[in-house]
Amino acid sequence: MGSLKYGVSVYSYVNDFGSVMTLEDAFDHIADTGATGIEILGEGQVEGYPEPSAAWLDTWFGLVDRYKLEPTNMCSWIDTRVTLTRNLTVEEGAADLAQDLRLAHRLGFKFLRPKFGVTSHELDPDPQWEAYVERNLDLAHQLGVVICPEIHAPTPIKHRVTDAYIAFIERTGTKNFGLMIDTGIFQDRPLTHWGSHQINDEMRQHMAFLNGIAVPPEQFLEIAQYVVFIQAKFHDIDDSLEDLNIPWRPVMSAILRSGYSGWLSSEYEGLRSPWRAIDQVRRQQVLLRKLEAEYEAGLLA
Amino acid sequence: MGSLKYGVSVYSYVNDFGSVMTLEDAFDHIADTGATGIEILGEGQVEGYPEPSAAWLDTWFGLVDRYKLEPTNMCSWIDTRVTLTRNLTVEEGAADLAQDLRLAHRLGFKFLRPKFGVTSHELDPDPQWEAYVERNLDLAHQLGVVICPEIHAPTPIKHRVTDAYIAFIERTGTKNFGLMIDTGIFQDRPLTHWGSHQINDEMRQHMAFLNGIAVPPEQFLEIAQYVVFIQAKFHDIDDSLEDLNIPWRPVMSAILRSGYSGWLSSEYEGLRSPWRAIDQVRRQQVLLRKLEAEYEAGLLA
Amino acid sequence: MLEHQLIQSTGFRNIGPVGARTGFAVRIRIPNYHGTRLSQLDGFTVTVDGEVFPFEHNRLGIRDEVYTLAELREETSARWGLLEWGEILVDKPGGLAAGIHKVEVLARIRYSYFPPDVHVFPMHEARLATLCMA
Amino acid sequence: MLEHQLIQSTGFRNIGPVGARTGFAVRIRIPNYHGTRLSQLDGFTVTVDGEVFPFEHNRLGIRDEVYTLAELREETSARWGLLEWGEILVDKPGGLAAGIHKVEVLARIRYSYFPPDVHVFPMHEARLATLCMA
Ligand SMILES: [Mn+2]
Ligand SMILES: [Mn+2]
Repeated sequence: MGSLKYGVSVYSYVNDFGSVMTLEDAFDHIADTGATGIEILGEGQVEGYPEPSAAWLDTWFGLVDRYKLEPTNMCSWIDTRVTLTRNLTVEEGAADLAQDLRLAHRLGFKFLRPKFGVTSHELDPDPQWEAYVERNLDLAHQLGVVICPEIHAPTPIKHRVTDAYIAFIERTGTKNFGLMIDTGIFQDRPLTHWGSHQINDEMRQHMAFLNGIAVPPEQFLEIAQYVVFIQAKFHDIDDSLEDLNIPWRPVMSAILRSGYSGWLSSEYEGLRSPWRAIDQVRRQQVLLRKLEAEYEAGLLA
Repeated sequence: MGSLKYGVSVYSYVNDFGSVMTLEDAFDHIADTGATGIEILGEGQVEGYPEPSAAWLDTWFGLVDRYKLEPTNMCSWIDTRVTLTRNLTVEEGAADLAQDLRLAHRLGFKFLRPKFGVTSHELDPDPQWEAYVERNLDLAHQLGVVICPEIHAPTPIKHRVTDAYIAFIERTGTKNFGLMIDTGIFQDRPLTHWGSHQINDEMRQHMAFLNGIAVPPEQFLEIAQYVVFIQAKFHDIDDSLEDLNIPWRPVMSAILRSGYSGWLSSEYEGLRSPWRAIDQVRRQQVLLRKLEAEYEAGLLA
Repeated sequence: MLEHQLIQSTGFRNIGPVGARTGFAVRIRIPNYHGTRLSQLDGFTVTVDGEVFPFEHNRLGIRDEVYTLAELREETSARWGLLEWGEILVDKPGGLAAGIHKVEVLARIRYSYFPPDVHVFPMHEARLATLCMA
Repeated sequence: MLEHQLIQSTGFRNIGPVGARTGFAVRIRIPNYHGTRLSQLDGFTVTVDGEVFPFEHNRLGIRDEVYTLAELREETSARWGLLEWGEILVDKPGGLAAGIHKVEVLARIRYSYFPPDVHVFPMHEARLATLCMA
C-alpha cells in the first residue's frame, strides 16, 4: 500500500549518536519503526571519512544486510571558506564533490546532498556551486547518484535560490540533479527549543526563522517535478500524535497529490535530551503513514 | 604517599553501564580518577558469565594492561533459593562459589565477595554459608583469593552476623576469608534518592535503614584486624565536596588509625541519572585522598 | 547500547503475521543491577492503556529462546546478561493499534539475600511508547 | 561512548610532571553535529573559576597530534570524527588544584553555509567538573 517510501535520517539522533547509541543501534532503531531506508551524514556516520577502512565497510554492508535498510541519501558539505584567508577553488570544490559522490555510491546511496557555502544573509549559494555540479554530472550519471541541494528554511520555495537550481536543471537537461525539500519550510508555529536550549526572545529576534517561514504547502505542487528527495523535518510531536510545528495534513496532501513517490526521510530536529529522538521518530513514522492511509481512503482532501 | 590503595567499583556506574558506557569506557573513567584498582560484578561486567569467551578474555586483559588498573574484588551471588520450590544444596552452593573463585582468579582478582541468601529480617545468612566457604578454603588458598562477605547496612558491626564470620576466622585460622566493610554502615544522615527514585515517607517507614544506621566509626578499630577490603559506599557529594550522608572525617580517621592498608573502592549508590556517577566518583576520590593527606599532616585527629 | 530506562522505545511491536497479529512484544533491559539466572525472575505483568496482562500468561524472549513462566521458574542454567535485552511476549489477538500507548511493566525479581517473605521484589516502570506497525 | 554534553567529566586533568605541572587539559566531544575538517575550527576559549584562557593561546589535541591555533587554521586535510574526543590544552604553570571547578568552553566553529560576516559560530557550554590529581 502507498506510493511513498519511508526512511529515517541518522541526523535525527545527533548528540545521542556516539553517546548513547552506536551505528548498529541506529540501524536497529530505524528498522523497528517500519522504515525501509536509512539516510546518513557522510562526515558523521562514516568512520574514517572520507576514506573508511575495509573493516568499517564490512560493518556497513553487514548492517545494511542484517537490518534490511536501503541507503537513501548521504549528506555532505563543501567547505567553501576552507581557511580564514582563502576559499576553495572551483577545482577543489569539484574534487570534494566528486569524492563524496564516489563514497556515497560505494556505500549504496542513490542521493547526495551537498551543502554549499553561502555569500549573503539570504543564503545565496556561492556562485561556484554551478561549476562544482556541472563538472560532476557525468560522474554522477555513471554512478547512478542524484545530487540534490536542500531547500531549507529560511529559504522558501519561491526564491531566486530555488529558481537558479531549476534553471540549471532545465538548461542541462540532467537527471542527476534535483531538489531536496526540507519540510521545515512549512513550519507555521514557533519552535520552543533549539538543540538542547530553550529559545529565548533574543534568539527569536536574531533568528526569526525559528518562528517558522510558513511556506504554503500548495506551493509544493509547483516544483514537485524537480523534487527528488524529501527530508521530513520535524521538532516535536506531542502525546496525542499532534505535530506542534509542521502542518502535516496539508503538507502530506500536497505531496501525495503531486504524485511524488520517492523517500520521506524522518529528520528530527527538536529538543536534544538523551533518547528523546528515538520515540519522536517513531511517532512521526506513525503519523505520516496514518495520513497517507487517510489520503488513500479519500479522507485527506 | 599514603598507605591506602584507591580503586573504583564498576557498580558505581550501574544503569549507565551498557546504556551510556562500555566496559572500556568504565576503565577509562576509573583510570582518569587516579585510582589504580578496578572492582567488578562478576555476573555483570563479565560477558558470557560464568564462562566468558576467549575473545572477551583477550579484551579484559587488554584493558587491564592498557589502563594499568589492578583487578581488586569481584562480587558474586549465591542464589540460595534457586527455584520457588527448592534451595541449593550444600554441594551446589559450594560448587557455585568454587566457580566464582576460579573466574575471579582467572581475571586477576585477589578478593571475591559472595552474597549469601538470608533467612531473616535481620539478614542472618543461610547457615549453609559456613559449609560453602569451608569446602573452598583450600581452593581459595591455592588460587590466592580471599573470600570476603560484606558487612552491609542494615547489619552493623556489633551483630551476631559479624561475630559469626569472625568466629569462623578464629576457628579455622584461615587467611583466605575476611570481612568486607561497606561504608554505608556509617551513614548518619538520610538518603534522598534510591536508584532513580526520590524517597518518600512510605519508603522510609518500610526501609528505616535509608535514614542511616550510623555505626560509630570508632568501632572499625575493634574489627580492623579481620577487614580485608573496604567498599567506600557513598550517595551524594555536593558542589562543595561535602558528603551529605557519610561522615568521612571520622571514618577515614578510624580507618587510617587502624593501620588498614588495603583497598578503598569507591562504590557510588546515589541518584541514577545518566552520567552523574562519573563525576560523583571523581569527587569522592578527591575527598578521600584529601582526608588521607590531612591525616598524614596531623590535621585529622 | 540500551536506553537507560527499563522499557525500551525500540522493540515495542506487534507479533504474528500482518492482518492476523497474535499479540505484542515489549523490549526491556534486565530489571536488575547484575546478570541473573533465569529462575530468579518470576514473570512480568504488562499493562497497556489500563488493560492488564498478568505475569502468569506472559513469556520471556531472550536471545533465541522463549520461556513460559513455568519454564522460567525452573531454568537454573540459562542466564540473562547485563548487556542483553529481553522481550516480554504478550498474547492479544489482533495485536495493538499503531500509535502511542501507556505501557507499564511490573517485573518480579527474586533476591535470595532479601528476607524470604519479601524476596520477590516488584520493580515497576511506566512510560509512553509508540508502536509503529499495526 | 562520549558524554552527551560538550565538556566531558573524564579527561579534565593536569598536564606535565607531578610537582611541576605546566597546565591542564579539558576533554570535549566535537562541538558540531558532523565530523569537521580542522581548519573549520577557530579555537577554544576556556574559563576556569572565572579565569579566562583565550583561544589564541590554547592548543587542540586530537588522536596523537597537537595543533596550535595557527596550525589548526591551516589544517585542511586532517579531520575530527564525530565519535572522537579532543582535548583543549591550556598553559598554566602549576596546573589546577584538585577539586571541583567551574569550567566553561567557548568553541568557535566556522560554517561556510552561514553568511560570511557571522560564519564563526560560538558554541558555549559550562559545567562543574572535578580535577582529580593535583
Ligand atoms: Mn534537512
Ligand atoms: Mn557494597
